[in-house]
Amino acid sequence: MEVVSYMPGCTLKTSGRNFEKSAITLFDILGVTMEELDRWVCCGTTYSLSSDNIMNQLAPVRTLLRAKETGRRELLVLCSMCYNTLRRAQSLVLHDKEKRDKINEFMYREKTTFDGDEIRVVHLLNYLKDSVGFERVAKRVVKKPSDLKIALYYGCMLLRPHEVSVDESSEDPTIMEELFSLCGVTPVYFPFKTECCGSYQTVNQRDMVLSRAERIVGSAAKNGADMIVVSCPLCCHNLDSSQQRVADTVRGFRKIPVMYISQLLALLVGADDAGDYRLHSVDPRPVLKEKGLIG
Amino acid sequence: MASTENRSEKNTRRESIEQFLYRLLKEGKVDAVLVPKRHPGGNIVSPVLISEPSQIKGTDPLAPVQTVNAASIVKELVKEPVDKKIAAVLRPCEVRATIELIKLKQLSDESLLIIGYDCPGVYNVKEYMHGIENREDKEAFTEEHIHDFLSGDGDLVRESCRFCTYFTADSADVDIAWIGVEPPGIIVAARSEKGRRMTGGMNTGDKDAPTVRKETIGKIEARREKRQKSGIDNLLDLIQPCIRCYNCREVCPLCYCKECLLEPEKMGYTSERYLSRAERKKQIRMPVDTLLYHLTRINHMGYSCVSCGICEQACPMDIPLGTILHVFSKKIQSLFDYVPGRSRDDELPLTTFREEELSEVEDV
Amino acid sequence: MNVTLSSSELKKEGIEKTAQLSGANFFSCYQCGKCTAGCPASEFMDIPPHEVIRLLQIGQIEEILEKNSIWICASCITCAVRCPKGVDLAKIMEALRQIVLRKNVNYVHPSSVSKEELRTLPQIALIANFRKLTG
Amino acid sequence: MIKSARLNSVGVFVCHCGINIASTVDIEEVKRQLAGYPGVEFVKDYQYMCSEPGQLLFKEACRSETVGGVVVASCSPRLHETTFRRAAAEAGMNPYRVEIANIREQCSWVHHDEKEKATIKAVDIIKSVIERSKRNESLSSVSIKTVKKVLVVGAGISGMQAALNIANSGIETYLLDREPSIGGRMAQLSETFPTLDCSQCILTPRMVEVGQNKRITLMTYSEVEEVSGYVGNFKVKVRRKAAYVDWDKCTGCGLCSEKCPKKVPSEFDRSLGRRKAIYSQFPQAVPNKTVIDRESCLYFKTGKCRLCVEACPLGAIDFEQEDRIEEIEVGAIVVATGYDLYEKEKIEEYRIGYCEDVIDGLAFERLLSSSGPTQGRVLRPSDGTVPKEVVFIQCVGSRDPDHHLPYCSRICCMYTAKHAMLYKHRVPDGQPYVFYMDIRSGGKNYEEFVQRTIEEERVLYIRGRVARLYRDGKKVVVVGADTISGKKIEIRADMVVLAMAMRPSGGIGELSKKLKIQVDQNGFLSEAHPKLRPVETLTRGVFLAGCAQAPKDITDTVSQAGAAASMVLELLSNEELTHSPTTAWVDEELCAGCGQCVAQCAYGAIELDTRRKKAHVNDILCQGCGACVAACPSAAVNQRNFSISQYYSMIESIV
Repeated sequence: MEVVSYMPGCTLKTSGRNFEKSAITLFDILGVTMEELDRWVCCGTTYSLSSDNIMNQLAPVRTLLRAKETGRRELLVLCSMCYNTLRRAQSLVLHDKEKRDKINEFMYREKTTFDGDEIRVVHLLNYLKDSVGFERVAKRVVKKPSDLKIALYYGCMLLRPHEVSVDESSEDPTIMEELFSLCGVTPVYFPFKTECCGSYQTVNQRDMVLSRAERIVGSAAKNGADMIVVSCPLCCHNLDSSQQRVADTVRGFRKIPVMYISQLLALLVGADDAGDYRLHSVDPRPVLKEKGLIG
Repeated sequence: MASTENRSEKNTRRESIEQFLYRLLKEGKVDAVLVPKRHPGGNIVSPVLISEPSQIKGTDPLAPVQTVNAASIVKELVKEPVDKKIAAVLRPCEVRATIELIKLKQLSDESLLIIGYDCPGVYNVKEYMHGIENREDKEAFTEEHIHDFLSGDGDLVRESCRFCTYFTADSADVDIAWIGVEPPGIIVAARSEKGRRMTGGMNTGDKDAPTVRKETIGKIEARREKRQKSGIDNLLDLIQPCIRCYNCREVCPLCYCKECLLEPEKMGYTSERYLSRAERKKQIRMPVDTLLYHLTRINHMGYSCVSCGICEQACPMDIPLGTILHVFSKKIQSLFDYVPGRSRDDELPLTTFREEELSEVEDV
Repeated sequence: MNVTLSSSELKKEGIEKTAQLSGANFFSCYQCGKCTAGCPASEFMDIPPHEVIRLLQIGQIEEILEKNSIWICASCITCAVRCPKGVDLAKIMEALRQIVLRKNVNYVHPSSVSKEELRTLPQIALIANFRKLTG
Repeated sequence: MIKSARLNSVGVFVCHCGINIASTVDIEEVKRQLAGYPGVEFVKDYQYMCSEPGQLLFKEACRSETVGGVVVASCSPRLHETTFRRAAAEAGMNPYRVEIANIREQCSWVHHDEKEKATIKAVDIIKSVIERSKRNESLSSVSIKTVKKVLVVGAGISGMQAALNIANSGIETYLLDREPSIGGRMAQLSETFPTLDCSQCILTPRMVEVGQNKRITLMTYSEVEEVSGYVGNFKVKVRRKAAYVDWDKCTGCGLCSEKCPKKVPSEFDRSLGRRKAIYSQFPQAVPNKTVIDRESCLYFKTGKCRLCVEACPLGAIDFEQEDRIEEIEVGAIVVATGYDLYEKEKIEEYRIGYCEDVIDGLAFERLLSSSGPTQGRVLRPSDGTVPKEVVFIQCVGSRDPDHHLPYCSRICCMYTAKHAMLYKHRVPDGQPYVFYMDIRSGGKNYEEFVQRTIEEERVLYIRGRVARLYRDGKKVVVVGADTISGKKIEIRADMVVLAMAMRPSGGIGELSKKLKIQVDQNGFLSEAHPKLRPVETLTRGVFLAGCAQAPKDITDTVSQAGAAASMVLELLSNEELTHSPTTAWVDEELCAGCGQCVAQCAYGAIELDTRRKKAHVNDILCQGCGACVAACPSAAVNQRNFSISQYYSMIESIV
């Protein structure tokens, strides 16, 4: 059994718990144990973009220190936002000596320092590709969904800035397409796969987020997708829970269920269910039943 | 070899090496071997060119003495292509100097097999003579020295050896490793295509295998690195005693000019010029331009200097030339990220240009 | 209203501060508008993204701060990834927000978020929102 | 003995340069201090040494029997060294015995507020040059016979123009191209801006003229394999690629192509049309010969077919043909290798929108061309319908230092305006849009052309870069912005034409190494001086023309090709080339053969004889830069009249 250190982040313990739960199921079937860090802290959700803000880097660096203490070189992350924040904090510490020293000085009570090169922050997709191997995932697939068409949505935080992109291309990524094609699911042409869902503006710019959802989900629907697959609890929220309100105002809007990468993968490799379906606004069960993924 | 088989109960590393060299010559892999050998008198050990296998007996590359940097001898031996195959058994600093000479096109290496070995360092010749003179068992002296090297890095070795971190011969064609190997064991490993071709079947494994070897090397390196100086603050004082005997130049394996630019004649010193200079400057120190001489030598040797320290041993005035050359060369070499003798494939710093090099002078 | 330009107007504190906080050289910008074209939020902004940079170039930071654009930006970094001149507009937007927020002026008041919203919104939405839009 | 004593004596002239020198340096004091200096025969001064009377004074002294050399203390040698050396030659003195001591730029100008010190420095400078002068040799110029033949690499409009100019002046010219036909990019174009002349119509007569010119030898379907030698005497090995057709027999009748069953996308038509595996590049090709594309040919792939063999009435097909290496000797080389377009696949944010209907500018030229795959009708490649909404995007890949190429490709503004206008002519009810950043229309009648496009043709110009393209059914959605109104713009286009950046054509890197010429940071060939030597390279005898040097339009290309031709003619107008004799030489006694000098030489002037272990300097190639002298640890390399002993004595005289 392989073991990998893992940091869930806050939302994966609450509204995004389907993400975590299905990932654990998936990894279990793949023969990998996700070992949650002992004392992880919230990543801060968004990476601070102002040059003098070191405070916001402390939280992710503390989590990276915890990861360092496990003695492993990798830290697995599922949530796109955690991935972005941790990965950029790690890169900042590695490349900016002045800030590194300041951060370590501030955390003098820690047993060790973080120098930036001890831990590699790895997103689920890259872990599956590089450590497990897509082929190995595909070999485990037991359910062959009849003609399931999915829209693979990357959003922002997996791709931008380019230095942290999970794919070689920030503009036209294909890593998810590669994975799901191998697993027997058909990705549809989806030109909005990298367009922002509106992110945290969901709190006070509801209209903007609704308009984003309309375009993104609308594009997926138009191109024949049965389902949208995401890697971020915030994208999931914005695209899923907005759909009813869009449908109320836009005639002919077709609702599509939104699921996490690991939810769909877990079903494909033989899990009985994909978590708590009450957490979905658009119930995925009719599609899943139709395609033979659940009984 | 009959003689070593007889005293199999107490074999030494020296004998293991001897055995390997004997086979090399006996089996016709090479036509001659250049290797340090103890002279009939029993004290001094210095390079000998051997073509008859039985003469291998008594060779002792591990003896802690270096009369010349043998690269100078290799340079002489194969200055033009020869049709005989010659194995040169060299200390790491000699291996590196040889490789520099190859890059400087000063020797043709087609028929040359460079055999390197882990070097325990050497004493100054005078100290060595003093130490060994009254010893009955000359071989035991070598063994004791190796013991010192492995444990405490025998403080009596020559200054350049005290801070040398290149005591393994990674860039040789074949290298003989013994650090971290239970005596009398040695590991013979080919490190180049030529090495593999010429010693096919004689290799006894890769020296990287025992972890104890890596650890021991690491410890010695760390100890020696600490002794390295980063600067010279009284160069003028240090050079004051120079009598311009040119010994340092003569023994340097890398000095390859046919005629030295620094000879007074080449520098255009005429009687008239000495006098007019003295007149203008009120007085001049004689011999003149010792500082210029040493600085020019550093300038010329700095790229390729392997810090063997042979110049310091040759200096009758005890000028710490080894340290001086080391400090300056290291700076020059680090500017170009160059380690002399590391590989035949590294290009000489002055013959290449990389966009990112010397960025500190860009704004000038 | 006419804008009167002078060297001191162009180098005033807010402009320098924006440059320093963002680490971006907004004078590299040649106003191609690719940021505006690709911005998912620009249609909700009072002034489009490239104009934010232009106003900085001509020293009119006050005008930017009066508009909603910097608060609409969702830090999706699409602009920075595409900019042909490597101007990181996402960082400039953050710097401008910081200039306001550090005066202890919140754009969003945590108390304005309803209980229902607090219950349904994912944590990352709330934390990110407060991080970006409160001091 | 008497002779050498004479040679060691020096006359000194001190120039006042009006007040330039004299107001700072005390000329009288200088004269006094130099008067007794060993070897100085006389010291004279004059207000302007470079003036007519100054020159007369100078010549008079050179004629005198008493001095072996002259030192002129004046301005930088860059200005008047040649003047004084020429004067000395006229007066019967070896010109290389004249030296300049720079007491203006290096003394009076930089020390005008420290007069006393400036005077001391002036004296020191002059003394040191006197020391050097005393040890100068009487050199004579190096000369070499030239081969009066020229190679032009690249047979586009640029190479053709240069070749015609040179050949028409009576000089044998080889015109080489890697394609089977001459004509280059211009042959692909439809009409040309700003006159809308048909490209083919103006180019074809030129091609015929080149083909029929007795002094031009065409070497098409060929590549430069190796270049050796030097100015006046280059030896070039040319690889004549196997066409698998005997060109001596082939008349270009085209029967073979008709019979050939294998169709592949045509490079000439930018894949919008197809060609056969045996093909002639285009109908007007010169020479009109066919070639077999080995990669596609069924016979080469399967060993079967041979339909072309049956079809050819002249028995010209020859599957056994192999590449040949031909060696030619030329005195000068013109490089006119042209351009390629940057690949559109590299623009990631447009990639999601790619379909057959997103094409680059050259492809659009083929659509517009009456000899193109659609006979000049603008039709969508995907379904052959007439596109009604067409978006043209400028600066794609250009002016994008962060992702692609930093420079302006210079011609896109104009050809995009032309594209939009021609489209409007072909499809009067269609709507063209142009996304642009700036309009650069700085040629004769260019701005008027653009204005006509906007005003009369009603092409809508939108100022902004396009952020991305995506496909939506049969449409391509163009997402851009209009920075003038501040609006985000979306256009559902039927067709999108990308004005891709220009870059030097493939293989230029290797060719530049073979020719020992430099490329700039963008891969274009470097000219010797951006203002004053725009068609020369730093390697003497190699000249540049056309887009290989930088993006440019046909007008500028033709002008530059003419300029390159005139430089070639100037070079070859002399029977012999002369060369400054202040070159490096190797003292074989001292040379240890380490080869460090070889690596230092930027001009490839030093060779190492590895057998003898001696370096040797080629006088003609040596530019006298001195890098080898500095590199040689043995002081075996010396430069004539810049010898190490001269330097020592110069230093000695002032320290």
